[in-house]
Amino acid sequence: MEQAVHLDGITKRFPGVVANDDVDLAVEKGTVHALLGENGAGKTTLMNVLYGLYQPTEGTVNVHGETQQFDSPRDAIDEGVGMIHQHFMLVDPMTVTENITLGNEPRKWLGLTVDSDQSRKQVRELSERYGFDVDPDARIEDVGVGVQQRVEILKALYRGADVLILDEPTAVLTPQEVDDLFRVLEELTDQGKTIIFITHKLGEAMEAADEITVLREGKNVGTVAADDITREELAEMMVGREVLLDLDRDPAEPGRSILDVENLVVEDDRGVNAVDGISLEVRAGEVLGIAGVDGNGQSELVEAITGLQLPDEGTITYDGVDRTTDSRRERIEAGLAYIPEDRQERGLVMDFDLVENGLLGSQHAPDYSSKGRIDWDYTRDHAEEIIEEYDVRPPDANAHAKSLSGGNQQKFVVGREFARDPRLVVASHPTRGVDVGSMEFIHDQINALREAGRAVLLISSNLDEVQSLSDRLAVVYEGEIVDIVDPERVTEEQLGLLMAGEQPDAAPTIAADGEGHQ
Amino acid sequence: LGGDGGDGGGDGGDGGDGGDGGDGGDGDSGPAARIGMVYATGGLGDGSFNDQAQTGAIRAADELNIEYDESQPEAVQDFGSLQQQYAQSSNPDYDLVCCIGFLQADALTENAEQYPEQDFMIVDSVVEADNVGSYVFGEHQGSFLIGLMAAKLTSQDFSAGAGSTQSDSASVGFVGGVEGDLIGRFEAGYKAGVKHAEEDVDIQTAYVGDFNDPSGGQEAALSMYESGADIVYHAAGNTGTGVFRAAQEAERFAVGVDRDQSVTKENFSDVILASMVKRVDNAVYTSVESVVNDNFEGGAVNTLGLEQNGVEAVYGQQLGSEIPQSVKDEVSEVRQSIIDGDISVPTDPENA
Amino acid sequence: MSDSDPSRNGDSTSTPDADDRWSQYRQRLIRLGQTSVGERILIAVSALVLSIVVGTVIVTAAGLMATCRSPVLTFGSTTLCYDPFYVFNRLFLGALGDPFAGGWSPLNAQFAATLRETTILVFTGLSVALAFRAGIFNIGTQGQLIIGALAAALTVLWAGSLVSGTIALVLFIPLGLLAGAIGGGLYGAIPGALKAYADANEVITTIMLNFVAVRVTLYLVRNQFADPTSQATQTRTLPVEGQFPSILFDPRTDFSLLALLIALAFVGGVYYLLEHTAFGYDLRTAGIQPAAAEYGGVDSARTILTSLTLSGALGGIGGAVFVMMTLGKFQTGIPSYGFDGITVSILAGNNPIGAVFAALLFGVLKSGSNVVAFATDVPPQLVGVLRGLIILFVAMPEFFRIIGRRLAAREPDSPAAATAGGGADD
Amino acid sequence: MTDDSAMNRLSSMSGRLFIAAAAFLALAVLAGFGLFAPESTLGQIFWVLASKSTLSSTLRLSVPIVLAALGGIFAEKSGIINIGLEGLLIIAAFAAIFGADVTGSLWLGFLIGIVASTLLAGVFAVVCIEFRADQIIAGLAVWLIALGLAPFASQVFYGGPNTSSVGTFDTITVPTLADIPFFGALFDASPAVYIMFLAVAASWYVLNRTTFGRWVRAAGENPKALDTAGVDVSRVRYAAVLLSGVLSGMGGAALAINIGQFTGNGPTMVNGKGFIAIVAYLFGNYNPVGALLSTTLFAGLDAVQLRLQTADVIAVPDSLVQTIPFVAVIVVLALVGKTRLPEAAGEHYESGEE
Ligand SMILES: Nc1ncnc2c1ncn2[C@@H]1O[C@H](COP(=O)(O)OP(=O)(O)OP(=O)(O)O)[C@@H](O)[C@H]1O
Ligand SMILES: Nc1ncnc2c1ncn2[C@@H]1O[C@H](COP(=O)(O)OP(=O)(O)OP(=O)(O)O)[C@@H](O)[C@H]1O
Ligand SMILES: [Mg+2]
Ligand SMILES: [Mg+2]
Repeated sequence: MEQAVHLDGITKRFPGVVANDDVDLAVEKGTVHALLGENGAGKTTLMNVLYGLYQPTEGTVNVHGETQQFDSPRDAIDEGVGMIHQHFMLVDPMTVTENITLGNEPRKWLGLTVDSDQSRKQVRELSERYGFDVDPDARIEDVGVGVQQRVEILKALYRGADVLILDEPTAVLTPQEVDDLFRVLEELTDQGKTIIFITHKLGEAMEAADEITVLREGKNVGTVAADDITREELAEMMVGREVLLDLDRDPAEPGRSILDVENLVVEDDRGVNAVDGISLEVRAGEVLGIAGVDGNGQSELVEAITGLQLPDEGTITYDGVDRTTDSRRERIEAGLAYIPEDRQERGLVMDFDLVENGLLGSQHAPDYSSKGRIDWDYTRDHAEEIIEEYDVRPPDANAHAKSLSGGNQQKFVVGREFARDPRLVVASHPTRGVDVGSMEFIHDQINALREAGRAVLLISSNLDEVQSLSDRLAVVYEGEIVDIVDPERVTEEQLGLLMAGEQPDAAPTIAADGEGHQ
Repeated sequence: LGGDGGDGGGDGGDGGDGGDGGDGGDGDSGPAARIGMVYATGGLGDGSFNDQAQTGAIRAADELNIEYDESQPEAVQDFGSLQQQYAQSSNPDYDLVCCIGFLQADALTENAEQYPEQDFMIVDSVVEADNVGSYVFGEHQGSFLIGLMAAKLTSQDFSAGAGSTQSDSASVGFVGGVEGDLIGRFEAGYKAGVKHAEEDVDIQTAYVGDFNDPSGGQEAALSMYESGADIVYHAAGNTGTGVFRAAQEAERFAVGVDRDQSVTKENFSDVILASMVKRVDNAVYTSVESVVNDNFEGGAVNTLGLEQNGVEAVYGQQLGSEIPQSVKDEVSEVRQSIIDGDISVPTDPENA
Repeated sequence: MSDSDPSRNGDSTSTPDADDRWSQYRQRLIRLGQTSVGERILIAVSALVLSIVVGTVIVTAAGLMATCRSPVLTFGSTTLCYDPFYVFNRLFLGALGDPFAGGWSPLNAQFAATLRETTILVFTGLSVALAFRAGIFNIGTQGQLIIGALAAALTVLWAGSLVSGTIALVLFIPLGLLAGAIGGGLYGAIPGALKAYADANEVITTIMLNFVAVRVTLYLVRNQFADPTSQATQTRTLPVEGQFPSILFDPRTDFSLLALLIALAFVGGVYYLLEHTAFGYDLRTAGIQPAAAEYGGVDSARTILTSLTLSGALGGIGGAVFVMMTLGKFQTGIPSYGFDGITVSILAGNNPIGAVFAALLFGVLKSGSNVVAFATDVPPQLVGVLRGLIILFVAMPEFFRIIGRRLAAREPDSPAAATAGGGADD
Repeated sequence: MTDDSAMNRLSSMSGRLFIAAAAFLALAVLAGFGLFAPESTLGQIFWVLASKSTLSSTLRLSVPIVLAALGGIFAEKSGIINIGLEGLLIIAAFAAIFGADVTGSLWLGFLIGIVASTLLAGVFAVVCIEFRADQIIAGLAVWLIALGLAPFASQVFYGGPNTSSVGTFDTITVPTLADIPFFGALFDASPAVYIMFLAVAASWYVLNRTTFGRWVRAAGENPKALDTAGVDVSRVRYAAVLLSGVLSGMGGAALAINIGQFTGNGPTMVNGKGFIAIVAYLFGNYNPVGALLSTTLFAGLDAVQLRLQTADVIAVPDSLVQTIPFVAVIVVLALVGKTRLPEAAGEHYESGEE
């Protein structure tokens, strides 16, 4: 079969870092190829080289059998290589059509005017051809990430891409969206396109890819057929040691109620009840998981609990104290730790170094500041402890948050929040973008908190994660809790139905107060 | 580019090289006197007292064989140090420092005391010190005559140059720059003059809030012309340019200020009936002359009103000849009455 | 997101080695804030030199075009009216009081004038910088300064009518500063509240409030608090106890070392506030990434309001110092210290310590321009052009970095200035 | 995140609607007084508002502000905050008069004004795009340089900061239409006013209907998206900044030719109009039509303010009457609320980063 892409001996050096070290990679035309590796293994860099964003220090890039010299993404696009970055490159206030045709707009009237009808038609045709479901006139800022990703793919296709690179495409998607995406990928390969995607999720790689290449510390440690390998083997290839993918846990011994939410109603910006009468309780020493398709009120629920948004009705009680209208700061001081959904927007100040970031949320806490004066020495030690304990790389407290890879940023945020010695932890997608090794570590930490009698509210679109970590699992749909089930006994099908708002037969429901299993 | 130092005027080297006008007229003997000019913050080219003051200095240089150096301060706090620089300088030594504008008064009060040996003169304000000659003007008196003329003309059919009066209304206007005592005197005199001539002439006044806003002046004047004003008098510096422009557009008349603006703004001479000229040049010239003649009178307050020809209503170079003699006669009469003290002119618009 | 990728520049313009060094250097600098102090100074100096070069060209060209009675140079029928070297000599050395002329004392009058301007610019620079660090572009320092100035003048005049003597001596200056701070602070709180609670863009509101301040103070002074003995629209003169004592310097210079020391104390205070207090941390976080600040428990509305109030207070204190040190009264037509504060702050990278040096540079330019006006025929606007050029060149560090890199890459054989002049123009 | 912006649009919309309704209501009340009690204060205010001369005045005052604001929109939409509009106006105002004086033709002068402003905008563009200057500080520098250079050049050529006078454009009067009450002012105006309306329409069209406009918006919102779409971000930004020079140049030239002279004392005859222009386009939410409307609000209040002074309608001191336009803008803004800056405005963009 024809090779769509052949990277030959690629080395990419950054000051002080060898991001890629003599990497060979061959991808056959019409196949899906997964790229796996720990955070910082060099996956993104390698793909940026293929896409012309970086020039390799050594080695050559071959596309469709020809050696290429890509000086910029434009050259790569011209040769049919398209890349969908993890942070989408879309113009938010513009429509889907405008984004897709940007730079190649059909014109009319001597080329003076954009031919919008023609653009819309082309976009509609294109999305129909690949079975996409997008509204050409929707604004990007008004559509969800899943749609945005499809727009990105359409953009590449519109410009004639045969080779599509996707950097961690599933990290932000719901299980449904992931399924949709994989269907699209299949459609694309059927039509002769070649796909390379980066992921941290072993299951996905095995499910969607034909071949899998694993990078470790910038080197290619092997390319395997997806059918010939187990998850454990893959994990070991990535990390270089054995990884425990399943956790052994003692049964929960829930204590007193730490978080008590009653009849909570939260309106979203449009005035719609995003959270529509949710009541839940998290007790000391237990993990309550929240599963659901993104956009069913999880964000608003979390924001109301953590104090970023005031609820419109209902009460929120921490440890017996009504904190419905408490400010964010008061809640932090009451022992709340919160791993936010968006680490780059909320969790970290990207232009601060890690010392300063380690202080975020604690700047008024007694150990860190007294009489308004910050104790920087203490704060620095604190950051260094997080870095060491959570293996943040590079291990440099003076590094700016923005210079860290996403996974390392996440580890730092998790470390900081867990170090608060909280009574209540709200963890929103705590392992998003984190490699398996670190994921394992974060999972261990969550368990340790549980064991130490803390209450944990865990929200994740990763079903494996919520199932394996939670003691009880609440499924939300359209702002309401459809059911609270036993995560160990619930099946994937049952979960799927619940998340679609239906009540399957024989779901292992448990009483809302969390008293024992049914 | 080589010739630094030595080339210039021979007095390179240390600090106070008075690079200015001084070096030019090097005659055989030294100059009769050396003068320092500290202008008002508007700077030269304001078409107003700074330029007028400079005219006086130039005339003195030509006629009295003196030399002068000049400085254009940027802000109030610079007045003091510039006055000091001239006062301190011994190479050259300044025989007189001319301080143009009332804002210099406070700084000069201090400096006059600090440098008792230095002679100063100040325009537009009174500083009570033995080494300071003060020159103040009767702006209100001159404005009174302008008001008189305007009232007379608006009450009759009159056309000249590019403008004409409307027969059906008797209305005149005044555009000020920024409210303040000095501009208030123009307004007060003008209003009183109008009322003196014709009780029922309507007077519109507006302040643009700025001395450098010709567009604002234009709009203010236009709105006056549109509500029937035939003649608009301005005391607004550069803002006045807009008043003239408006007069041309509305085909009415305007009156200039400080200098004969039918000459200095020749393009507008077809609408400028007259100008209320303030002879700051005379003040400068006279004071310089007294220094040259060694009869400088420190401590004197020279009020330059109509009597001293310190202010004058000067008819426009193009339109002046067309103003009816009867009006001119009346202006002359009233001028005499003011000089004789028969008419007293208010200085505060509230009393006008 | 990051503002440069060293590797790419390196690939095309210089050897990996130099590039390596450069990136490491830059990494270090990034940590120190935007750029390091050393680099900043280097760039400022280069900018100064370059603007002098360009300024020389302009002065010479203008000197050739202008007609004058006494040219400094004549060749044939062409005359050169202005001597560029002398212009710069006066501008810089003059502002310092001619340090090389012999018998120089730092207490000379011209240097005092320089420091006098510097003192007030430090306050306005701090005012703008503080707001900037909170993510707020306070163009309204000018208005806040005006209101603060009037508040200080009126308060001290009022106090002067009640007490005098020793009490007045210790009391009036702190009282005036406090009044200025309150006046300016409240005036800053208006756009602050509008931004915090009504989402009103502070650029618009502060520009508008500047105009309002000018007119309202004009009204107040003219109609309520006028000095009946003066032609100028001003208040009466403050009692001597309410005016800054000139320490060491000649009292005629209207400069007080005490005021400068107070300004420096405020620099330290603002620095401490920003870098060492929890509130400063809140403020910086809110300025740089509001969503993260909110997450970190920062009440953004309150931070905005507080920051603009503090910023206004600093501007107001600047106004109080202007009244109590420079003028001795309030007078309408306050110079544009507030606008200069914007340039001072940006020049200093919004760093309070840097603001001292930026303010000093501006003090030199301001007072030097008077010396130039005194000593030469050059129209005063020219100094304005030079000031603009200096700012322009300081604003483009990258230009000097590119040159620096070229010099490092090639052998240092080609003169940088020649490339520089050409580059800026096309 | 996603709903945020929709909501913002909605809420700012409702703010604007509210203001429109309030303004309409106020006008109706005033009209009532105007018709039934023309001598009352409110009645007089109505007739001041409804006069044709107020509208003419408003339009004339608007010309430089609107044109500079359009320039500001293009630059800022493309990601370059051009705070130097004031400087562009100044340089154009001088160059236009100088050019008209030298060539003897007002229209050539107008062109020369545009050229001068465009050149200065070009320098600004190079400094910002090539040399990554801080845009705010470079913009301030442009202002300061022009503020010095124009009067200085005037000094050199005319011996003072004020130039000599050249002529002014004749007004173009559309027969009959010019006689309509109030709106007649639209058909009896200087060419500059018509140019302003054309420029607003053209700018709106370019921004919203052409590829270039689309690229400009993308360059300001997400330059990387544009870059990876194969469009050279720098070139788009250069074009936008130069365009801001052209538009501001028209504004400055029109301002000066309206008076027939450049006056360069103090803040020069431009006197802050460039800064008001920034206010206008922020207020108008980067929409050319919005900028036009917000300018006419401001300029209209300015015109009314002068008329209230001259007609002595209300017994408030002049310096307080002068604050009306400024206070009104603040009040209206407080009701309208947020203006959203383009995402990447003020940030340098280097192709191929990260
Ligand atoms: N522009 C750059 N300058 C310096 N170092 C870089 C640059 N880009 C990447 N690196 C470094 O190269 C290494 C590989 O980074 P890369 O982003 O390719 O990792 P990754 O495999 O995509 O990680 P993750 O799973 O977290 O996305 C890291 O150590 C990173 O810090
Ligand atoms: N200026 C820089 N200096 C050093 N390293 C950098 C710089 N810019 C980017 N990097 C590195 O480049 C890599 C890629 O950055 P990018 O923002 O694409 O993160 P990412 O790996 O895709 O993040 P995520 O885990 O969210 O996928 C990161 O690993 C980061 O360390
Ligand atoms: Mg990556
Ligand atoms: Mg990653």
